Amino acid sequence: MKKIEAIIKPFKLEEVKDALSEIGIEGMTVSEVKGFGRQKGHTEIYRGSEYTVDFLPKIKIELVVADAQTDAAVGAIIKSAKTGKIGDGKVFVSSVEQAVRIRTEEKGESAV
Amino acid sequence: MKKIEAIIKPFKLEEVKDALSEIGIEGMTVSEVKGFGRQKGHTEIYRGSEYTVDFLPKIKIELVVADAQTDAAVGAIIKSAKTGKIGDGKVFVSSVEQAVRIRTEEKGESAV
Amino acid sequence: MKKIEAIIKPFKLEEVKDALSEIGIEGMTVSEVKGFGRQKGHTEIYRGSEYTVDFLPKIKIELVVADAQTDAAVGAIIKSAKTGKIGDGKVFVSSVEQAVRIRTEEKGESAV
Amino acid sequence: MSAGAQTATNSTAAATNAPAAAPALPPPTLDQRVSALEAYIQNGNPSASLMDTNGNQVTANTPIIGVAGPGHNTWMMTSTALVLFMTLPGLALFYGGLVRKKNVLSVLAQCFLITGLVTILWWLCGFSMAFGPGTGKHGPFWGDLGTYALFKGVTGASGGVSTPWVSLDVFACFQLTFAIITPALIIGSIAERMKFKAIFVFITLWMFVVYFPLAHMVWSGTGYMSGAANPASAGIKAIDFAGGTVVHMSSGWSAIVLCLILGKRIGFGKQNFTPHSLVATYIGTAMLWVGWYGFNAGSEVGADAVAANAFTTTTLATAVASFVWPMWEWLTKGRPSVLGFCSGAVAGLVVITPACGWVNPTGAVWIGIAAGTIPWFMCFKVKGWLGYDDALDTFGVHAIGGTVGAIMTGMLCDTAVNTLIPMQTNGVADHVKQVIEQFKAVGVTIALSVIGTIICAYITKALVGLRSSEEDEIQGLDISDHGEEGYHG
Amino acid sequence: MSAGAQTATNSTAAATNAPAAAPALPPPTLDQRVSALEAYIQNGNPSASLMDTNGNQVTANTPIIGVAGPGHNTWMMTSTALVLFMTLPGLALFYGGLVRKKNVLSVLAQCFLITGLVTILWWLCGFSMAFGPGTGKHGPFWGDLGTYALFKGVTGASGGVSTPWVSLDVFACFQLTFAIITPALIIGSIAERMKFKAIFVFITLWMFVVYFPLAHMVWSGTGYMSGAANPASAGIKAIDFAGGTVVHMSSGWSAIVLCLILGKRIGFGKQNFTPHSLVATYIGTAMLWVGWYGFNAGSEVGADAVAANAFTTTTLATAVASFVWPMWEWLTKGRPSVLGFCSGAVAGLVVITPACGWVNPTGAVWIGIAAGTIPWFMCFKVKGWLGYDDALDTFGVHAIGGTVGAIMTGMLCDTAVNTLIPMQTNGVADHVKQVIEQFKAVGVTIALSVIGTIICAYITKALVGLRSSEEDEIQGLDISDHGEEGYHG
Amino acid sequence: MSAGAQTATNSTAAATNAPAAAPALPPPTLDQRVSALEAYIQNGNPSASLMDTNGNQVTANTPIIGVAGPGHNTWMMTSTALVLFMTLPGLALFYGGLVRKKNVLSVLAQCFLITGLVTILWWLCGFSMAFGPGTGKHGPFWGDLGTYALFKGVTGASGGVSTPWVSLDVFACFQLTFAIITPALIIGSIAERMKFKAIFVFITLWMFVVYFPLAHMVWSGTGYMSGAANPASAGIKAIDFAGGTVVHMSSGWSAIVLCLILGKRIGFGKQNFTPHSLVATYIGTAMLWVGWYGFNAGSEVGADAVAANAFTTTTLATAVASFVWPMWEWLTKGRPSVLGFCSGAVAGLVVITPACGWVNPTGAVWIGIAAGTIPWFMCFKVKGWLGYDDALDTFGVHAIGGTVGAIMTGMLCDTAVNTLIPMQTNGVADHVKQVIEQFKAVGVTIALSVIGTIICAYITKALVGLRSSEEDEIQGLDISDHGEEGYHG
Ligand SMILES: Nc1ncnc2c1ncn2[C@@H]1O[C@H](COP(=O)(O)OP(=O)(O)O)[C@@H](O)[C@H]1O
Ligand SMILES: Nc1ncnc2c1ncn2[C@@H]1O[C@H](COP(=O)(O)OP(=O)(O)O)[C@@H](O)[C@H]1O
Ligand SMILES: Nc1ncnc2c1ncn2[C@@H]1O[C@H](COP(=O)(O)OP(=O)(O)O)[C@@H](O)[C@H]1O
Repeated sequence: MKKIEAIIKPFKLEEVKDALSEIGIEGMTVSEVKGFGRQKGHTEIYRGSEYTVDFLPKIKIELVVADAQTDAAVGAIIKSAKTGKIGDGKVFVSSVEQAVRIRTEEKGESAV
Repeated sequence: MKKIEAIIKPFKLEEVKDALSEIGIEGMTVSEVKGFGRQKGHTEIYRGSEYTVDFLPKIKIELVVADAQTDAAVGAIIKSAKTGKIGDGKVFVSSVEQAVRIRTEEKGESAV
Repeated sequence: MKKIEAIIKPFKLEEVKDALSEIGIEGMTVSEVKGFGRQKGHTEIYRGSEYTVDFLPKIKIELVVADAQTDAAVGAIIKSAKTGKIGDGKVFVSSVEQAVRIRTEEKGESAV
Repeated sequence: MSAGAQTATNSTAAATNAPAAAPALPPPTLDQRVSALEAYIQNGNPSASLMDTNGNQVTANTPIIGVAGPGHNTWMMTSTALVLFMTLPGLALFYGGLVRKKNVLSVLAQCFLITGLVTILWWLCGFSMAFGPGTGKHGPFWGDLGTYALFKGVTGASGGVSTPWVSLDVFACFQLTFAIITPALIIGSIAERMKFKAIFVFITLWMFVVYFPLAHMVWSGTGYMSGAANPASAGIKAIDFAGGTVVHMSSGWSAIVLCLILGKRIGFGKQNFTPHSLVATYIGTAMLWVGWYGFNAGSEVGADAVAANAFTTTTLATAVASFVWPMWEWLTKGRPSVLGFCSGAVAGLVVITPACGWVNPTGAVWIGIAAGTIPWFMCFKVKGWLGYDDALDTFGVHAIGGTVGAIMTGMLCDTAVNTLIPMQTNGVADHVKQVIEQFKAVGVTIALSVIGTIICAYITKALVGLRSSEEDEIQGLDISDHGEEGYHG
Repeated sequence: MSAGAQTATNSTAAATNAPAAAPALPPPTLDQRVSALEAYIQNGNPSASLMDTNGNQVTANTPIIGVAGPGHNTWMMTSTALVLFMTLPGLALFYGGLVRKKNVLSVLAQCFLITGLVTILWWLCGFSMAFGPGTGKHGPFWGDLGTYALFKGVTGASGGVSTPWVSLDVFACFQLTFAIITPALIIGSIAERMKFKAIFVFITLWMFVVYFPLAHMVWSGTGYMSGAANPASAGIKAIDFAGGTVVHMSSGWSAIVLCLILGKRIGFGKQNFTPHSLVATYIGTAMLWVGWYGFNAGSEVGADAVAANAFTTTTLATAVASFVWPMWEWLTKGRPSVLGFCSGAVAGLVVITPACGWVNPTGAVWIGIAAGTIPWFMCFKVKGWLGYDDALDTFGVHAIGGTVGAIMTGMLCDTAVNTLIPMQTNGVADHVKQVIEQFKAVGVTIALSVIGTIICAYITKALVGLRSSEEDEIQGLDISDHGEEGYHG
Repeated sequence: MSAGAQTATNSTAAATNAPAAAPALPPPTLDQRVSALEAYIQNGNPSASLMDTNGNQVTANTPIIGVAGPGHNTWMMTSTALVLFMTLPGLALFYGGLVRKKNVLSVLAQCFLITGLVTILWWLCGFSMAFGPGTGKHGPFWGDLGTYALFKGVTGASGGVSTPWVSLDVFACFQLTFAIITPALIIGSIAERMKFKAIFVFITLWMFVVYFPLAHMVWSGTGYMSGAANPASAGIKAIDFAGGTVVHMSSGWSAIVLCLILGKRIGFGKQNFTPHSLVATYIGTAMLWVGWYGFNAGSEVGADAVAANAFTTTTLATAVASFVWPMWEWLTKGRPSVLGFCSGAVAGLVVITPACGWVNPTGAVWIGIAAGTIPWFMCFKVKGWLGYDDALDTFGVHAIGGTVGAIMTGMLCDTAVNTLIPMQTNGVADHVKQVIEQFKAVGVTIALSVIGTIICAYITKALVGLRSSEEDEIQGLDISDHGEEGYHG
């Protein structure tokens, strides 16, 4: 199994979710994160104190998929999350050794 | 060392923490996430606009443990997090190459 | 490529970010987490009900780097995040198989 | 005069009879007209100088009789707005901040539901039941349906002899805001687990079984416990300026009973039930305090020296209690908490409520000290020993606070402040007599609240059930009862 | 008297002429002095008893003529503060809670901008344009620049014959708060996408093109649609107690037009536009309700029986509507929502606004039922069918609610409540006549608002553009327009 | 009259002597009784017509002498509630929103502590020290302990000749709310780093060393700088309508001194100190504005034409300043910010405070422009140059704003608005004289505040220390000082 982590722009979440659903992925976990990268931030001024905000809001999607689904999933994410502008984010893939569904204690690919 | 990531129902956190403490695990990191899966969400209506909320609140627990502790930890999580109802969540195990305790710069299993 | 995950004290974020920038790391993803460990928490009392809060606020930094940069990055983090007091946190390193930049679909080390 | 003295029982009679009789009477003299104007300044009876020694009117009304006076009417409109402000958003925020995030909207919805529901009942028949004259045997306990049902005769004209300078409709609205906040206080005990439908049914029943009769007994001119407004024939000559019994004891004692019938929240004692926003609770507390000036000083139904006294004692008792409660925390737990400041202030407001127009500033300081101490002890110690789950401490603060206030009113009342004290307390013996009356009123109020709540709760249970399902309770009532979340993004 | 009756058109004249004429006149008698004091209680004209049957003053002024009376002045200062409270923070929170987190500050900034901007315009010439006498052909439609520009002659002295007991400067501030909230209401429709600079320009133009003329037409003593204040020569003898046409219809109909010109928000119908804080919306709603007492009962410009009636009908209609709206939700969607309670209350407040000083309590209950039903139907059904993006439902609630209110005022007005009803409605035929006048006023108001808004919107577009860039809209207006975020950490 | 004129120094004397003397005197005539009633409308002295030309009373009191008048009393109760609302929750939210999340409760707790603590001091002896007559050499600087200690003689009866229509206890509560907000303002400078215990000790000392004497000097009938209330013998004939010196300068100058003694927050200039909730700050600002009507217009102690003027100038100056400040931001930084709107409004309120009952509307507009400019310049430019860490800008806004206001009051005061101006400013020369008096008062106020604060701060440091430990400061004061968190879940 593989774990796919995608950092995307927040307003793209719905589209990515739909794209993944379409290729039969029915589970994922999402969290709000802040991203630092090439995309430049903005300046905020509070009564004369200027702060540069260079951690920008991003969404992280994590999903564990069967090896065979990995490429399709990565492809779906890239396609649906892309705007072509700086800051679109990244997809990382790594290996997962075991997965268990808590409810049933099923293990392995049938758990995801 | 292994990294265990568990996605659980929020109100189970205390129980899982206690179960892990009991088997001698003394460190973990927790975050609030939203999960999408088989557990069905609910509908919210705001002045006639209906939204289906299918990202449900979950808690993600991350802990890095020595190889030998992995099975015990996974077992403890499963046991304490289970309600038997859909949406109980998952446990994923992957491999970690290195761990460092920042304070002491200890490395490896003694760092976790 | 390696994925570095660092759990640090929240007020150290700026320093760690600067330290990483200095050695040429230009991307990272940050999230707010709660940590449980040796650092002892505090007690909160609300109208006679006492709660022990032992999940303390921490910041998790995730960054994927080329293999060659790993040691430098870990070193920079440790150096900048250290206060020497309990609760300074951990750094974990694991292996990443693939990385894609969504915007350009670049793959591998050039994507990070 | 106390809140009781304002009952407008013979107001419409006064307003309609006088003009009918007028043609036969000579016009008022200039002296009488000036006396009526002076009565406006004094919040007195403008008709007094028109009467002979037998109380028969000997000249026609002056032009301002039956007319609400601008200063007093302004105070009562302002006070009414302030008391509404106590519930919406004051109490809603105070309570809403104390629950967990997943239940914040449920508390808000419950407060708003009660506002609408009670207004409709009040208009339909509630005002008439509480403040209608009530004749015959049931007169001391219950008004009548005919006098003011559907706000018949409730107009902008002055409310009559006992509230000569305030529009009757404004008085009806003022009292409505009391009828709203009282059941809303109950919510504190049963928060986070009672289903919305059950609250709807329970509160509807409870208004008829507990509130309307109690308001009549304590504040109506024919009431059984109305020592100030019905001095001649009240069975119990107790005094309650702004609602220690009617509002706080009734809600508080009902709340604990309902809370016990309902049972504890899932996870009580095990999970973390930390308030989700003490900032909201703080805002709510401050709004309660500010609004309570309308509640207490408004209960004089006029902007006179007694209202001024009520305003002052409210300020002193609340400030002192808000200081004392966190000092106890500091002493016993090492830290004064924001929730302690807020709880102390609310406790101070509760305990001074029955007393505010009867005690002097020094009395108010004593009341503040008691209010910062006794309810604190209930919440920090007794609650733990007994183990009930009074979610937001309606019992510890309102039931106990209201009871303490009712009794201390008898101990500390001062005829220099207000001449209407039934026992004309000029020495210890008189005070003892007054305290005995207060104890009687406390007993009746507790009995009515406890029994009434048991009846209403079991009827509700039979009709629609009381508790949310376990699943709903865990998910949070916001989503399950209202299909919404409090905060997003 | 209605808000209309308070126009202070001849106030300075009255205040300055009388003393000039005084030397020649004999001093007032004691009887006249007492009559003037009685007029204070009654909110009547203190000079009445100084006049002969031809209306010529025959004795000198009593010492209190031209002096504001403390009770009435207090009510108007309180009311003014309450109406300001409606905008800041009431409406700002109500609207701010309904937008997404990334736009909350933009709504707050827009409300504050309007407060400052409109105050400056009002001081410069707005008050004079709206409430200056206005002579000649344009008199019914427009005041004048000379009378009160730069608040010339706007002092603490009483505002004249029609508002004898209130300081003219307080009256000017009271009316200012209406001029502030009206454009602020428009923001609801165009939230989350119109750029700050464009709002600045648009509102400035709109005040001159729509608001100042409309306020003059409806409330001035020479106004074209001012049935109560200008009974003799108004072209349309409509009544509008507190601003159904001037405030709610004008803002609501302008809002929908601007919203259509502007287009939908990016992602409308696809993305989740859930309100970011219903808690904020709830607080805002409660503040609107409390503040609205100043708006409605304050529109009597005095604390008399009509003010008391307005206070009472406002309470009843709002509470009923806040109850009815969520009941419809419960029936059709299975759950009553907090947003439903809030929306119902605001709808009730809107619909009772034109009616509050003309209808009796029973009329208010009917209005509450209508207010909880018709705007609900607009928001839940019609909006979906038509598909426009009225972000926060200014159209459904204010335009439709204001229109319903204007017409129901004609249907339900009651001469026992207020004697100034032009058609002296004593039967169905009179009511039909009054309703026809109301329909005419509705027509004029819609026409002026729609055409005025089209003109102002296209001028603004030509000058600075209307919409934020796509990038700014996605990032959120807080950062792009104001360089700040609402919440941090 | 200014706030000063209301000092109730001989009130109890007046209230008790008259009845004693009464038996010997003939009853008042009808004319005198009518005159007393007319005095009520005019907020004048009702005893005036009872006196012969030597000021000896020749007839007995009319029934309303010594009785508070309903309209004025209502305004003062309303105003008192409004000023309390400024602190709780207004200022608490305004400041609380500006700090980091981890310190929000500490600010809230500090405001509540001060409310309770100052109330107790005020009741004990503070009111007597500030408003007791004060005889002998120290009379101009300090009242006395005997007159009103423990609120002796502070009842609902009218406060005496200079405040004839307001209950003395209401006046005492009104002034109490000023005594509360003043030290609470100081918190802004030292937020996020001063320990709770130290604030407790410091504020207690500071009230005695700075506040009570200053209030006496400026507002008492025997005060050294009380140009309006003590026109005959004041050493400095300055005017300060509602507290430019007593409230804003004293708190602001004390704040900067304490801030310098305390040192900067850890991480100042390096870490991000972004306000954690501008929404809270916005709500707080709006509440401050609304409550400030009680502060400014209430300082007339009556609802007369001067109160109306104060109400109007407060509206204009605040609105203008709220507009001007963000325009400077727009010009220099490219974007107008919500914090800019809020800061401008507060600055406007501060600068108009001493002036509101002395200047006309045009003067208010000038003051608004100055208020939106000078404090803006302090916060955006000067603060950066000097590098002090005035966390929430108490110095820039209150110290500088109060000073600007004190001086502009002398420049712009208008005898048509208020006849009590010491220099009867009818031309440039008179204004120069008045400005000189104002400068003297500014000097005395700064000297007292600076020296007093240094003394109090070092005593506090010696007793309990001033700063939180480094660890506590990093963790946040909410947990370390109060054992709570502001938000949860
Ligand atoms: N090396 C990295 N490790 C982890 N996350 C990264 C890394 N580089 C970028 N990110 C994440 O991806 C986001 C987008 O990256 P950025 O460089 O701004 O734009 P782009 O992906 O278009 O090159 C960042 O905000 C950050 O969250
Ligand atoms: N493939 C997956 N990858 C990552 N997280 C998943 C995956 N599938 C499910 N999850 C997480 O587990 C949670 C529970 O899954 P769900 O399918 O609802 O129930 P169950 O675990 O009982 O089958 C989801 O809400 C989501 O957070
Ligand atoms: N085994 C672990 N797996 C994951 N996170 C851990 C683990 N142990 C500690 N942590 C994280 O590191 C933080 C610091 O650990 P702690 O034991 O308190 O101090 P120290 O790192 O100084 O020994 C914890 O709060 C937790 O977030």
